[in-house]
Amino acid sequence: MSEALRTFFSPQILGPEIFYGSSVGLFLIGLYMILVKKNLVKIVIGLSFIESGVNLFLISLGYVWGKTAPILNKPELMKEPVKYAVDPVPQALVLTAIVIGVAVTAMALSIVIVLHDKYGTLDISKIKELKW
Amino acid sequence: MSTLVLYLALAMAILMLVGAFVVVVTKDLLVAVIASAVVDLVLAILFYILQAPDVAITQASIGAGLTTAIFVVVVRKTKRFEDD
Amino acid sequence: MNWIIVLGLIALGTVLTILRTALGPTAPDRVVAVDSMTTITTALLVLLGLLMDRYIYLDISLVYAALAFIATLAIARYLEGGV
Amino acid sequence: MLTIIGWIMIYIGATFLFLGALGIFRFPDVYNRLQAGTKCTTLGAFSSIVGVGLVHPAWLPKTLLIAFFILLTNPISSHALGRASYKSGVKLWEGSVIDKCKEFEECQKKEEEQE
Repeated sequence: MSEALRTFFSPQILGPEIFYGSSVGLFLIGLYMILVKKNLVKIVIGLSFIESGVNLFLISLGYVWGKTAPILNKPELMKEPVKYAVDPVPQALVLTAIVIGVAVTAMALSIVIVLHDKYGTLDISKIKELKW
Repeated sequence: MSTLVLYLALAMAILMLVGAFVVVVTKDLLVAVIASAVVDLVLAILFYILQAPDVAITQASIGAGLTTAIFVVVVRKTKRFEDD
Repeated sequence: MNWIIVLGLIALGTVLTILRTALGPTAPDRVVAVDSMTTITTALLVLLGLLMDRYIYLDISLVYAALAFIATLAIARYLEGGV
Repeated sequence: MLTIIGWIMIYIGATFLFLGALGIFRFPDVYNRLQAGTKCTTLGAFSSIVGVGLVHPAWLPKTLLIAFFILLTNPISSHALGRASYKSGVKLWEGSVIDKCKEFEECQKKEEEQE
């Protein structure tokens, strides 16, 4: 029993699955909020949860066990950067994706404010007209 | 040493899912905004543990500061409670 | 052994503040819990920088300590009546 | 020697952070929780961050800067929160004995009536 527990909690097994599992869980919670909830603000919060889940998944794909950040201010890092640093490409990708995500969220929230001024409600099942 | 950091990451991932569950359950939109700020905060710690400090800086300043302020302005301009 | 005790105490504190965030009766309770969780997180990031032995990681907690109270101020202004 | 002092400060800071979180979980009222959550966590964060600077003496200026920012921003947010929760009508716990803000408002109202 303790042998199985030690195998389960060893770093080779425990390493990436934490981050994969939590990112998939965050993605599924955001998808549930978009599909089921009727309030518009909660739908926008679910959209930002989906963005966060995808960002966490991309970062955890670039992580290598036991290596450090790709900022070259140490002598052994300057000499052999491939041996000691993680993959820097997903980090640059996600850095752009976070900023674009904030812009998308602000755009969606401005549309929510306009809809509330027009209809007087935030319930999405009461907004039925096609033209406004 | 690094195994300890992974146990910390496991605890933080569970706490992040608890915060997301609070967002799903509650009926008060202000409480939902506060709990989504908690989710962004814990996500910055996870980026830090994954050795991505620049992404963690961006997530901390934008996710915990700017996004929450925008949502609070929207809740101010519309309604606070979610009606059935 | 040092690291197990210190990180264990701080992680337990984070768990308690998130429980108060989930359980708290009114909205100001939850905001107080989130505000003190921000401070605990700043200390945790500095300690993790010492554990990983990178000087450059202290910048994250600098940004955290300088910027993370904007959300608390916005929510406090909302509860007071204006934005 | 400096390393030992730094580790002692880190232990004090971690203990105070845990006690502040315990106070937030156990106290009965918003205002009591505000006391615990501001004072204990400010002391704990200050002590542990300066302790890290004493363990690595080359890191000391940046850690002092972080501690200065925490000392600057933490009382501001707690003051705004206390004022907002009093103005939004959160009741005091029934065991609390004094309410200075109510006395001040009544005194101000009496002075206006006299004029």
